[in-house]
Amino acid sequence: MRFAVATFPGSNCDLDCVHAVEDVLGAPVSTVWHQQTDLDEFDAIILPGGFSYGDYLRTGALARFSPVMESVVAAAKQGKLVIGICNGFQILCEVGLLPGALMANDHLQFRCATPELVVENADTPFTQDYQSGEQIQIPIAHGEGNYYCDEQTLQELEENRQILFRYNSENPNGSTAGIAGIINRAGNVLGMMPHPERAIVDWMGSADGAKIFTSMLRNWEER
Amino acid sequence: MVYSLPTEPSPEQVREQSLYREMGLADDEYEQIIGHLGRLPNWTEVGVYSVMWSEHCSYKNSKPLLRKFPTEGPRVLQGPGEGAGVIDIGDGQAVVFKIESHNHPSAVEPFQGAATGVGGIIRDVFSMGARPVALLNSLRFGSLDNNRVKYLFEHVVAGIAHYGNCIGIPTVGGEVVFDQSYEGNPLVNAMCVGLLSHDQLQKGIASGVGNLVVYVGASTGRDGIHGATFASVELSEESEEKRSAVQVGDPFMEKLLLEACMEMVEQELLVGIQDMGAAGLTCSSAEMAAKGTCGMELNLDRVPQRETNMSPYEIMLSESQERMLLVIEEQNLARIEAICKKWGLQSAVIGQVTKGDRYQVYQKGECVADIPVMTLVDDAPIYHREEKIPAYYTEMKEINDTDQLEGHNPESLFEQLIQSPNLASKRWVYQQYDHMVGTSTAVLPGSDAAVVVVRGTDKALAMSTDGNSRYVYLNPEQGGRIAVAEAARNVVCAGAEPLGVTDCLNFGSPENPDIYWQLSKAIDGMSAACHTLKTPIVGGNVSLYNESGDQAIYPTPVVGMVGLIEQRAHITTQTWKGAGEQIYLLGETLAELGGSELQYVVTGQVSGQPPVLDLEKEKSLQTGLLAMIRQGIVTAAHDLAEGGIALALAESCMDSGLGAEITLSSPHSHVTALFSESQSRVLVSVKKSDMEKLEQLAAKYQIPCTRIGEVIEQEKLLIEVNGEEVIGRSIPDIKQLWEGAIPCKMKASLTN
Amino acid sequence: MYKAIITVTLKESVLDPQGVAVKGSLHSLGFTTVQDVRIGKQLEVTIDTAEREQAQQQTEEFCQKLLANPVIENYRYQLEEMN
Amino acid sequence: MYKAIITVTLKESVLDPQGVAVKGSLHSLGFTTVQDVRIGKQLEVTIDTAEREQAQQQTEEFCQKLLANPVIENYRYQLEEMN
Ligand SMILES: Nc1ncnc2c1ncn2[C@@H]1O[C@H](COP(=O)(O)OP(=O)(O)O)[C@@H](O)[C@H]1O
Ligand SMILES: [Mg+2]
Repeated sequence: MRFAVATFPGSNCDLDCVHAVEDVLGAPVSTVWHQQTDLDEFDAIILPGGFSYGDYLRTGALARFSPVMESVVAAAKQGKLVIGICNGFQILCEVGLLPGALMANDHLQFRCATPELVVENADTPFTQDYQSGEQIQIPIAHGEGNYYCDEQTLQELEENRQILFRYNSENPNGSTAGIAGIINRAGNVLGMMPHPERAIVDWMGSADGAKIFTSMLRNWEER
Repeated sequence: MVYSLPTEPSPEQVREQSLYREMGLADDEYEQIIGHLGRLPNWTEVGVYSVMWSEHCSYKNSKPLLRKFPTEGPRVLQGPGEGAGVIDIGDGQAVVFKIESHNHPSAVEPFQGAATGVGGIIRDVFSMGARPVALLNSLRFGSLDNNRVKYLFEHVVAGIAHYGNCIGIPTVGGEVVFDQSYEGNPLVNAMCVGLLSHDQLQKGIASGVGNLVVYVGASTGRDGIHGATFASVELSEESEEKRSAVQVGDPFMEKLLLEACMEMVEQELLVGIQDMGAAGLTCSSAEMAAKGTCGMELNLDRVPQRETNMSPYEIMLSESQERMLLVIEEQNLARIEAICKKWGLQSAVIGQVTKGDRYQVYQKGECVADIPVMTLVDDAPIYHREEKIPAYYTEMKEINDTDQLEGHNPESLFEQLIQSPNLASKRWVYQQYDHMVGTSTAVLPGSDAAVVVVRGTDKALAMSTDGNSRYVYLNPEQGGRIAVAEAARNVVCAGAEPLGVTDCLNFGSPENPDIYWQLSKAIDGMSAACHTLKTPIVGGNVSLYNESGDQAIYPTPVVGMVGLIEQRAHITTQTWKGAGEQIYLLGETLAELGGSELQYVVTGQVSGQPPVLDLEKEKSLQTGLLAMIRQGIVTAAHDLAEGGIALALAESCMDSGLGAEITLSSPHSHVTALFSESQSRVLVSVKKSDMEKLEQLAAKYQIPCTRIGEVIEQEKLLIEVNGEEVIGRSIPDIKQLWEGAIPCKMKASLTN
Repeated sequence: MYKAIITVTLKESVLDPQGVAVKGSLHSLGFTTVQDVRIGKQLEVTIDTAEREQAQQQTEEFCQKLLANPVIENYRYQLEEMN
Repeated sequence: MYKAIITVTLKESVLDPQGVAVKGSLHSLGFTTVQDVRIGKQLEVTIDTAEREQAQQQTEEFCQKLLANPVIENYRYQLEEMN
């Protein structure tokens, strides 16, 4: 399984994601410059965290027009696995692969911490190595992770079990329904504010993020 | 003859009306310039000299004192003088680090002032060819009961967070202190740590006649003109007028600049590289030429400009951020341009290296400055200021009023201390910093020192910033020693061998003999400690004139220490690991409450003498502790600092989910036993089975070593002194007070 | 040459935490008559065209495409001729 | 009741990195006629007072005290009577 990690100007978790794929899966992974348009050789695409285009105007708003995004949209349509982490999640919402929007944290501060999450749905390509209801710890680091969508969208997300992760006790950003990560209707595009690549070995404080990567690999192998 | 713009004061007017004074030049300095040039300088030239001879660039007031610092050691690859110091960590790798102040800009525009301070120090590190891996800071504010202070604190922290988070370098540690003396003059010091392989070490040097001078990065605007001199004057109503001295930072641009420069370094395309920081284009180009003892010619028409009709003076002195100056061989130009293009950066060839010693600047075909380059750097004036023992020092020394601290209920003192903003949890601060980006942070903020692993090796770096200015005020020499010793101790507690120091000397006006004495003595103390602990000073920064009204800040040397952890298995934190583990105190508790946090909290003052630091004892403590850690027997180690043993014990409990049961026996009072701030002390915990080993090692290194209790399952802190129970509190309760103190203060109103 | 002055605001239905915070600060500074604060962005975009029509059309287009996110924001603008 | 519509912008000589980035994006989206973009904040503050005088005085005061930092920003405002 070949992974691509897109690098936008201002991405800063791209190498962290590369290292996570290498360290957890030992799978081939390369960074892809935002101007590259050919993603055919890859089976999965990671949109990493950071501040693409400085987060100017709105988070993700400028990056979504990068040439690589057309190919990401196409890859998603083909059913390839796409995961957007933090800034990547924001880009996926802006480009319309995921519903809703990410707004400034309700307390208006940047927040770096390791909250507890609940895995709400373990029947997806990204979570199949977890148990539904499992409590896990994955760090967050964002100023704009306050997920917003209207009532109807929320209802759809709930009904279709598209909410994969919720903040467990304390909501660190004011996110609607405590949402930390959602998946698209088709089940192959995940956006999440927490950073699984920051929780892959014990010395990091938690290794709970590794199963996202192992789930993706197992899902691909079983296809 | 050099050209003068008709819109600017003529050379004669500059002289007749003493206009050079507005730029911070003294009369005799101006006369020296005339001597160097053999004619009257024009407006631009006066500007160039004024920034090059400012304290910030020339250290004219501090140089004679700075020479006292030990700067050499077997591992030092680059000492003071370049963008940052460089120390070998083995395997062909080196650590690069530097601290710098941004006090004055932060006082008037806290968010951008602090943000651009971070941006500047990052450029200093990557201009050495190193990849920045961590940021730290050291902050000082007035009392949080003041609304203006709250505003400054909130915005400084947000500004630091903004820059570091956006560029993607983790902010892993630092310190914040609140004290009345900083009310009108907050301190914002930022430190950056980077890694490089030896063969990638770059220097800020121009050489090779005909080589090109290339400008990369953001356009030049009229912002920040005279920032370097601004940094060296007292804050007054007048600085309100120098408003444009504050710039807006663009961390996004700096990220692009960083990545582009890293590519240039990897491809070995550079002869020299230097950040355009304080004094902008002037300082970077003149210093590079002076270092290479060559001339330089600059054409200002080619400098990318954000505003129209900028004068040579404005272009030369602008401190617009996120700019780099390169010297390259012409054959590499195309590759440099390609890299810039990839990263969306503009670049421009703005000049070349010339034979001889002239620093010549052209605009629109006219020569607008023509200066012998060495006079800008080597001939900067140096002042040996007068020093005098201040009256307050002699008075304070005699006062011994720590008796007033006795007789209070120890538990209520403990409760007060734990909520003092100086000792309370700084989570409110560091949770705003991305301290994990880069996935290398092994010890997060909240322990004695932060630890960042070195990917691809089993090594890690420990780092800390420290400085207690009350101690320095009461006794600059002791205070200077303590600053270095504490920083080193913090790093040792994390399992590291201290490697070296970068320091930031934040003081008042050196023209005041009392203050010059403080500076001189503090440097003596720091030097002695660096000498004994074998931690050379490889870089630093001086920030003088930190005064408001006629009130100077406490003398505040800040020490940034970096240490090397040989194996990740040695990484140690302050948190208890398991019930039943035995708690030891290494070191000795004396009756030392002068300048303590307890004294300040109870009396609102500091007086007397600070703790005494015996360097030999400190050295054996650190060597012994490191040996214990390397033998794998230490499960937790925590430095004793402000608040004494009581606070240290509480901190080790906080995140452990465990408690501690402690029995102290002391020849002193309860209050002294609990809150004395005696130096050279560390708490450690070991498994029962390792007690003997620990005691043997302590004996071997001649460290006083007392078993004082054990870690318990119950989340309680129970302390008995001489058979009397003095503290008995539940950890969740005290944790709530400890973590709530700063957020609670910050809820109330803010105003700029 | 035209200047488009564009205001992007959060939709009424979306909570504006920044507005709430500023209101809180104003109250504690003693401005208790302040009833409500809403915070938006203002963009001044200079467009090099002689035709109002074209300026208008472009402004409309880039507001929709880029400057506002319709999930949470509204926009309005005004065109000024410059000389 | 009055509404103060306040615009806070960066001073002319101060870099507006956000504006620069947005301009870049507009260009790459094909809006090459865009010459300049500057981005500021717009605040709508509702003030419960019947007197224009008072509304004006308060607005002036809290702009200076809280909403803008004169070191790098300018502000301007407009008052509208509400019913
Ligand atoms: N400004 C800051 N930035 C980042 N971390 C901070 C800051 N201030 C304090 N911290 C973190 O909080 C912890 C406690 O700080 P402090 O009380 O100064 O410790 P110590 O007395 O051991 O030096 C440290 O880990 C420190 O890195
Ligand atoms: Mg300490």
